[in-house]
Amino acid sequence: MTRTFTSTSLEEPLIFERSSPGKSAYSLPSLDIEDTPIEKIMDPDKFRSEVKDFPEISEVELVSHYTRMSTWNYHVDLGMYPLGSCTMKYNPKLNERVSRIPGIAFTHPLQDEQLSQGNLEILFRLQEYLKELTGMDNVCLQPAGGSQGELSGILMVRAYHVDQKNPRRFVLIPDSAHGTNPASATMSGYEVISIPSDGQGRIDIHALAEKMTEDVSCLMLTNPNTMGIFESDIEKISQIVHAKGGLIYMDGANFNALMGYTRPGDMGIDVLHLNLHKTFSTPHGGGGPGSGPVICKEVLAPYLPLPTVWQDENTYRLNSDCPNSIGRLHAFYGNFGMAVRALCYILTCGREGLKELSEIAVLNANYIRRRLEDHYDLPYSTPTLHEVVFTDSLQKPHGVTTLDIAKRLIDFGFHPPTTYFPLIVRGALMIEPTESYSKEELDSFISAMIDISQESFETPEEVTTAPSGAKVTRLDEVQAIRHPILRWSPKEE
Amino acid sequence: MTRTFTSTSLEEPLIFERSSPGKSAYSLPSLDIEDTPIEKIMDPDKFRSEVKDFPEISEVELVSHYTRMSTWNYHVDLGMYPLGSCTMKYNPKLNERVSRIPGIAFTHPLQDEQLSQGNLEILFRLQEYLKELTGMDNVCLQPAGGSQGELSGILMVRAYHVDQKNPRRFVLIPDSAHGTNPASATMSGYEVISIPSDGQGRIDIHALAEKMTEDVSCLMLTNPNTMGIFESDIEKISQIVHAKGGLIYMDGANFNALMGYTRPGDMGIDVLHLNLHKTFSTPHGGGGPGSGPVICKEVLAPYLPLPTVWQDENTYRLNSDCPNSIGRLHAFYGNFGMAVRALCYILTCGREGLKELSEIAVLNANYIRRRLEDHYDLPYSTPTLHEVVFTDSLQKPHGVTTLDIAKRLIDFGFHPPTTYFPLIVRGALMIEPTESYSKEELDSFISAMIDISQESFETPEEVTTAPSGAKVTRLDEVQAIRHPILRWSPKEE
Amino acid sequence: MNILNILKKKPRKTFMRYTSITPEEKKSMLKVVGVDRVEKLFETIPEKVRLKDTLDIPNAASETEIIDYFKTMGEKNVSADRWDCFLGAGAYNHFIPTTVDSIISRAEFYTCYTPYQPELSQGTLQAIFEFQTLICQLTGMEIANASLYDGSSALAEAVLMAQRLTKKSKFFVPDSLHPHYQKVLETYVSNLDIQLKTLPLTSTGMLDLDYLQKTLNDEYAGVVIQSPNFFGVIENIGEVTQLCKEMGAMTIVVVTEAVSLGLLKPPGELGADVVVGEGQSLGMPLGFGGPNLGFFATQDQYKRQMPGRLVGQTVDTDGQRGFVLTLSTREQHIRREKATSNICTNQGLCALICAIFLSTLGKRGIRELAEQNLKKAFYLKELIGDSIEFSGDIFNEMVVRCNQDPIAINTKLLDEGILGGLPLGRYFPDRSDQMLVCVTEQNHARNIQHLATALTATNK
Amino acid sequence: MNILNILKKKPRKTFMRYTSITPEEKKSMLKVVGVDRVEKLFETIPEKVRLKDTLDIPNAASETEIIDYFKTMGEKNVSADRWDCFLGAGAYNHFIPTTVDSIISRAEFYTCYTPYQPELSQGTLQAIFEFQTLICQLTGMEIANASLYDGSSALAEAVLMAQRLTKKSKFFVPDSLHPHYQKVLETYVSNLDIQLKTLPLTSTGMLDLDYLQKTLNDEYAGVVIQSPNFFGVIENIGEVTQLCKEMGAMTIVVVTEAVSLGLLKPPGELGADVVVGEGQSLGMPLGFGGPNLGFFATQDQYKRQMPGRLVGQTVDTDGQRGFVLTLSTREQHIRREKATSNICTNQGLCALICAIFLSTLGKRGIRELAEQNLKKAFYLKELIGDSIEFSGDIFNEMVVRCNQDPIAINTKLLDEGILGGLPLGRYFPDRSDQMLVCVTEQNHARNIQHLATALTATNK
Ligand SMILES: Cc1ncc(COP(=O)(O)O)c(C=O)c1O
Ligand SMILES: Cc1ncc(COP(=O)(O)O)c(C=O)c1O
Repeated sequence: MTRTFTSTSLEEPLIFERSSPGKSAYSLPSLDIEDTPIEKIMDPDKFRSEVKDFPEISEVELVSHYTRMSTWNYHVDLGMYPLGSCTMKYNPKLNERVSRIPGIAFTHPLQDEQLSQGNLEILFRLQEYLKELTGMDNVCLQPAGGSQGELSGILMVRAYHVDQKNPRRFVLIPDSAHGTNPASATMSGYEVISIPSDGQGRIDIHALAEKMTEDVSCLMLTNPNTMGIFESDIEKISQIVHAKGGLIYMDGANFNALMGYTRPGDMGIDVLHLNLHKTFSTPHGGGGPGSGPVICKEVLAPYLPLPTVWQDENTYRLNSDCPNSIGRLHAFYGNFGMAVRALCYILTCGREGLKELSEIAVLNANYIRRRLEDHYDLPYSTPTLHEVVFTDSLQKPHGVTTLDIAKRLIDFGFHPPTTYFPLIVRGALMIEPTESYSKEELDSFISAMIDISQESFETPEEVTTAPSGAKVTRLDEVQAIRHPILRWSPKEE
Repeated sequence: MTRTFTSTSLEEPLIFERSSPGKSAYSLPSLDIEDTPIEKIMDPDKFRSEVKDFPEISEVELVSHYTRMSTWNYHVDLGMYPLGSCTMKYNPKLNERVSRIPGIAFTHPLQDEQLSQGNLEILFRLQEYLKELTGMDNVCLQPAGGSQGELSGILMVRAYHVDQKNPRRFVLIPDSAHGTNPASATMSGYEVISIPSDGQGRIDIHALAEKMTEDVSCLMLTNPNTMGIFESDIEKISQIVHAKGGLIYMDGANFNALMGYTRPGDMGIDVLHLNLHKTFSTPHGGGGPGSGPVICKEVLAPYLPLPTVWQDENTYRLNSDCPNSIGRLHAFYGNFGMAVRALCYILTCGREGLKELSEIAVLNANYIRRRLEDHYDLPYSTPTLHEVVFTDSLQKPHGVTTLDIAKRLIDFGFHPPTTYFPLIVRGALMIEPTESYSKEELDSFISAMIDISQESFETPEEVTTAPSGAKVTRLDEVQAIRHPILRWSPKEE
Repeated sequence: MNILNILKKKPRKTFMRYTSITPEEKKSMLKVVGVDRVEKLFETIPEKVRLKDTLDIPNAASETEIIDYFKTMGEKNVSADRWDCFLGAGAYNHFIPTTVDSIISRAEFYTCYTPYQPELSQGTLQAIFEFQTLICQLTGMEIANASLYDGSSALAEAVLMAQRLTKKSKFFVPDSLHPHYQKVLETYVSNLDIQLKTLPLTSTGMLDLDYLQKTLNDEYAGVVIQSPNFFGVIENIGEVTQLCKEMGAMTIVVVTEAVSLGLLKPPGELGADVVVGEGQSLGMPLGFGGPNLGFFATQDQYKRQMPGRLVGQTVDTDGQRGFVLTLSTREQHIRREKATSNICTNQGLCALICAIFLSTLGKRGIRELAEQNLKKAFYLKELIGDSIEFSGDIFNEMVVRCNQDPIAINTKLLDEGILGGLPLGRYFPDRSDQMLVCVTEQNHARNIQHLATALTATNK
Repeated sequence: MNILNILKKKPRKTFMRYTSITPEEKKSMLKVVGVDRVEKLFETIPEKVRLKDTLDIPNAASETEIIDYFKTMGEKNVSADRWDCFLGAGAYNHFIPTTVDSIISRAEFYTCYTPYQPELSQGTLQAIFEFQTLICQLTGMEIANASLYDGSSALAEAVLMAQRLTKKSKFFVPDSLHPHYQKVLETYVSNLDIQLKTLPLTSTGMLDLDYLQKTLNDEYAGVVIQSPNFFGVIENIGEVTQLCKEMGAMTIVVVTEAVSLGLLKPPGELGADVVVGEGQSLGMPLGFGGPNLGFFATQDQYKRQMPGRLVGQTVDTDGQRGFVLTLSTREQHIRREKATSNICTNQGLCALICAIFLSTLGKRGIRELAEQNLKKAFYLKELIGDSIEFSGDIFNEMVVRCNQDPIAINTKLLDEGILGGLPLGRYFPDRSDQMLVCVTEQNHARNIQHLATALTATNK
């Protein structure tokens, strides 16, 4: 059986283009008090006449509008989604179910602690498990995404150095790091020094030693790094950084490679963030919400953002009295709903399960690596864990680039891998299969990749003109930038 | 904007073909008692060794299996589904939500009446509203589908005649009736006499008068009939039938045409069924569950199936003490969940809303009729209500049949209308738009139909080879019958 | 919410939410049609039968009001999500994996029609084909249909089929058949040439094989047998089919607790000709008894006499596998008064639920589930000891003789969070001291203990 | 359920449910890879840092146990589905149409990634493009981004943008800003060259325009103003933007209660340069404060300095309309340390929720919703009379002076099914006799009356 077939799908205009005056999809509770005209309540000058151009459609149209649009998306329930660095694993239905339990979903963030003991227990329990999983001492679940976790962590590092009387000036970041790392460092008031990678795809330890001065606040390390390579010099790295009074921040986005095998706390990491929306299966939602808990050693605990949850005999409390804290990062407790899902996932998998997930994720990635390494250029021969980065250098002489390969995969029924990241690998094709999918699915992906490589040599235009099987062909990104249209506007009459 | 585009979809094997030993998707509660080996409980000879060939797959695969398969279906949320006689209207999300309220969904049918007052109130209230909507005196919600409603009704008619000392022998059924009508009559022990339709698509009143004897138990009338035509001689019909001591059963499948405009009870009907899964928006579920309440005049009330719900001061009770009842038709109370949805729909729409729904449904059908009557043969010029039947007689000389037209609509992104029904119209194309969809959607359907008619004259092979835009091309139904494969079997090794 | 709130509401002029035509569009469409008011379109309805009054139905209620109303109704019920439920008797409180509701909530599955247009219904068709296969595997039969309304009408249809096939009219129906099934069967056959004869049971709770052996003769079209029967007792299906074969009668096995098939020898293996039953146990909530799922499985040779829809495999014009509704010349829409049954709409979505449930559990899960039921029921049986009414083997239900009024026991249990079993006096006046109790994997050990204590307590 | 039950459970050998590789397949894959045990693949982790112990995490729990556990947790909370909630202060209990959850439960929307590959993400992209437009329409601004984490970080990002644009560093921040927003803003700017100056309020509850006029000078990059402000009072945005324009400062308007925009003049029309805020009111459940939705709208001229993702319209190679993430050179994945913000993952699904919510309500619904809030709040205000702290106009929140301890009042109300307002002593010691109360369309008239009585009661 081939994996794909072509079929008819439905177009759908913008909601504004569907709108006609007089339609409506809403039903509000009826007003159960006497109806005072609003002009009697307030100076009508404060009111707008209407929300101009707001849509007017029926519920039927609303539902078909979004239903049709939904069919234009590829998604995790459809099949393998091997976006490297994104850990596109299965998002359990059970997570979704428990997060919608009314007693959890309809709680107000400012209701008294005593009235929120269930929620606080959920947060507390998740804090405990994340500490255990990472081997760290303390945690705050507030950061609403990975990058906010990074910001929190670096602000904590800075606060620590300030208490040591010198905030220091620089943050060291390997050139393979994710863009959020340098951006977060800047937002924390630091300047970034980039550290090159060595010939094995790891951080260049000599360069590190050289750049690591007493004016360096910390090293931001991704481990395993964005090539999927474990920084095996970690002990040495730790020594170098700590010797100069610096700290190590770990970007834990790739934690799916490590569960049950090693813990940041055991390898000299001082602070890290995890992405609950990667390792802990909370859904990506088409771009969020995520959750990026910041987790630290005792030495940084006083600086954690507030509030965190602690247990006082049989009562859970919000800790907001912590004078050295870097403060708040979110109006309330971050993306609480994601914490519920992550806890559900941890309880579902259990200690053995979590370890097994990492094992299968790493096995799958290595299987793909082995099966594809005769067909695609592998820039580093270093062993890798949960993901593998190839390049387009074998196909490029035939005019086929990473972008083309990615787009061609669409026609084979797969979501493309991450492309052109990490930046240090030219034409990177970054594949992260995760633990979720079957061997049939992996094999089918592998054979698609091999077919595309063949096509690149034999009929390259099939690849360079792809995709043909999606809602749109390749989009003109240059025009989007040159003549930005960032919203719908009514046609001028 | 064109309505459709083609894109890549995913294939999916049978669940058995995905299975590999060792995978699993389940998680059962842990046994909280001491674990006795089953052999100690019972003679192992009573046990099977396993359920041979049962699937073994992971939850991830399970979800992607069904998700992929789901994308091969056309459905109401996607767009217009003009299947005549099926009333494919929008199925409100609110219905689904309330039907899943745990206090309603997890109730046991045999728990004491006193412990089921909420459910009984729901049933009672629905009974009352259906009586009011139809102008009848009594109702039983038990029949689990339209055809079971028919069976109940005819059994009641028979019981009535038995009490008049003669069950009589025949049931009169117009030749345009749905197949369930004669089948239900047979199952009630009657012989069927078919009554022809007249030149206007209505029941031939002379033929009726002729066949209506004292050996005829009842007439089964569909009103509006399956051509969408109201039987405007209804008073005369009623007179003819009743004059001979016969009764009139009305097939209420087309009730969506009538709400707020007329009531069976006011036109001489003695008993009818409604399809909650048509007029009252409960979802069709790919073939059920439906619900076919049977509703009658006082004279037939003693014969209603049991139980029904009645109110005794402030308590709702199940009525099961009714010696003349035809008995039970369902192990419990029929498809209760559908009753919940139907009540929700009635409360949501309210009296004005229900009438408006019928109005728009009739308007839409007439609009389509007018716009298409220059392009397709209209077998009867009689005014129609909620649906319209065309034929392929204009296209047939070019080798294009109703089947071809239906299949070609698929490529235009529409579900086909009902075809070859009613049987009395050669090559019938039966279109029922319902009230749900927008004018744009109707216009788009109309223009697709016109295009297809054009194609039939100009490039008929485009039509006769359709569809090309579905999961499969035309299927070999003859082979399916000649060599029936009704289940998967493991390949012989 | 007081329903009066709904009634009191001011009427809403138009109801746009579920329709999509604006007043302007309505006007332009009426113009195309050639009338000036929509009422004109209804003029084929004779004036005399036209409705003059407005309907006595409440005005439209808002979404919030409706949700509140149904929540209030839910609170007026006792339900198995808050009480530990020991009621069985044809409706069972089993665990439902989250996958089930998540998948059937896809509009692709729940809003579509019967798959009459196979090209646009391959999802439904393949799912039903899988369902048919799963039912065959579970029952040990060769073929199964796409569903019937429920277990009771499935039984009635089986009897009708046996009559058609054997051209005989007498059937044995055991006293241990679910009393509601008995009633439904009576309704279905009431005007047809079919006679039902009762078949007594013995003190084991099993049907009286001696009696059957003595009375069964070649005038009988078939013997109905429920296993586990209404009293929870597992019947000796093999012996019955043996006797039937000798007399040319068909054996119709009824299963109301389909989970038992995960563990017990399948009726097909024991020689059954037809296996019908209720699939509610396999993924459907109790739902106050519906919607649930009638299944119907039989031997391949009877396929052209089967009631209900059948999905079959075929190929398309490219030779690709696909699925269609097939053998429809049995059905009402083709055969009309000569059809094998009048059924049209069946329980399609419930068949899908069942398929998802069984695929989620899989080979190991269905076994583990069945074993848990057996073990927990055995646990209760051991606690109850002498007061078990029947000596036969049981699966997850049993009849208990009580020293106190079963209804009073239930009232007391209710306060302890327990929904007790079924007092049998309702159906069998001579068993008014007895209760039919069901134990599933959902019941907690502590509540089983509680129940045992309550059931065995003596009058104070 | 006692969590100990989870801990006690026997370990499960393999965890197949969320993985799909059988033991056999695992073996064959290891063979392909060239190792004999999966542990070998982890050998790049130095022995010394490898974990020796098993994790102190419970064993796998079953689905039932997990559902029971979370239900129990839910029961340990007070929640707005069972108590009538008068808490606002940045999180509002509004009606959520059923359409919302039904649509976002489609895996097509909730399981996909950020739409980096536009060809396979047109559904998400078009939805966000619509969201951006809806936010522009609601705020009266020219452009809006694809979302930020929440209202508070959106404010912080707005301040950072104003600093970049004006190259100035002082900001006025009013005392009537939500105190948590104030704190978040402080965190974000703490190590940057930005100074926050407080702006007092008057007895109307509005910011002191005289003070602003007197002190605002051309060293200021901007003025932050929340309307309705933390105390519920509607600010005079027009006057502030006027003053700012004169001094070359940017006006940043914060909206925590987005429903107010359905009725009040949009900040864009009143001259705001940036409008940021919290969209939780528009379709998200209270959710204990998250996930919610930061929105960010500004003028077209600032688009290259905006933080966060932007969806733009373009064409494909066939000239067909399509949508892409655009102007990404502002963003971290391209610009790294020079990016306009570090944000990557945002609140995509919440933006979708908001778009569905606003499209469901539409032009008339958003108006009706806002009016209901105003009317019901006014109803309470009238009942309370003199004890209203501020004289300024309010939308749906107000500060009430109580004769009794607000905390004690809340305790009493709780027993009557009412979740009272926010005692202000928590944030403002000098307002410990005051409560911030919010009234929405969800509060029942009778409970509003109850509340009014409780709030105005004198010490017994
Ligand atoms: C390695 C790495 N670090 C950090 C991030 C940022 O995480 P988030 O998108 O949650 O802000 C990502 C995710 O894109 C990542 O892959
Ligand atoms: C006119 C008519 N009568 C009866 C029926 C039978 O209803 P059901 O499918 O619910 O048995 C139908 C539906 O198919 C119908 O269209």
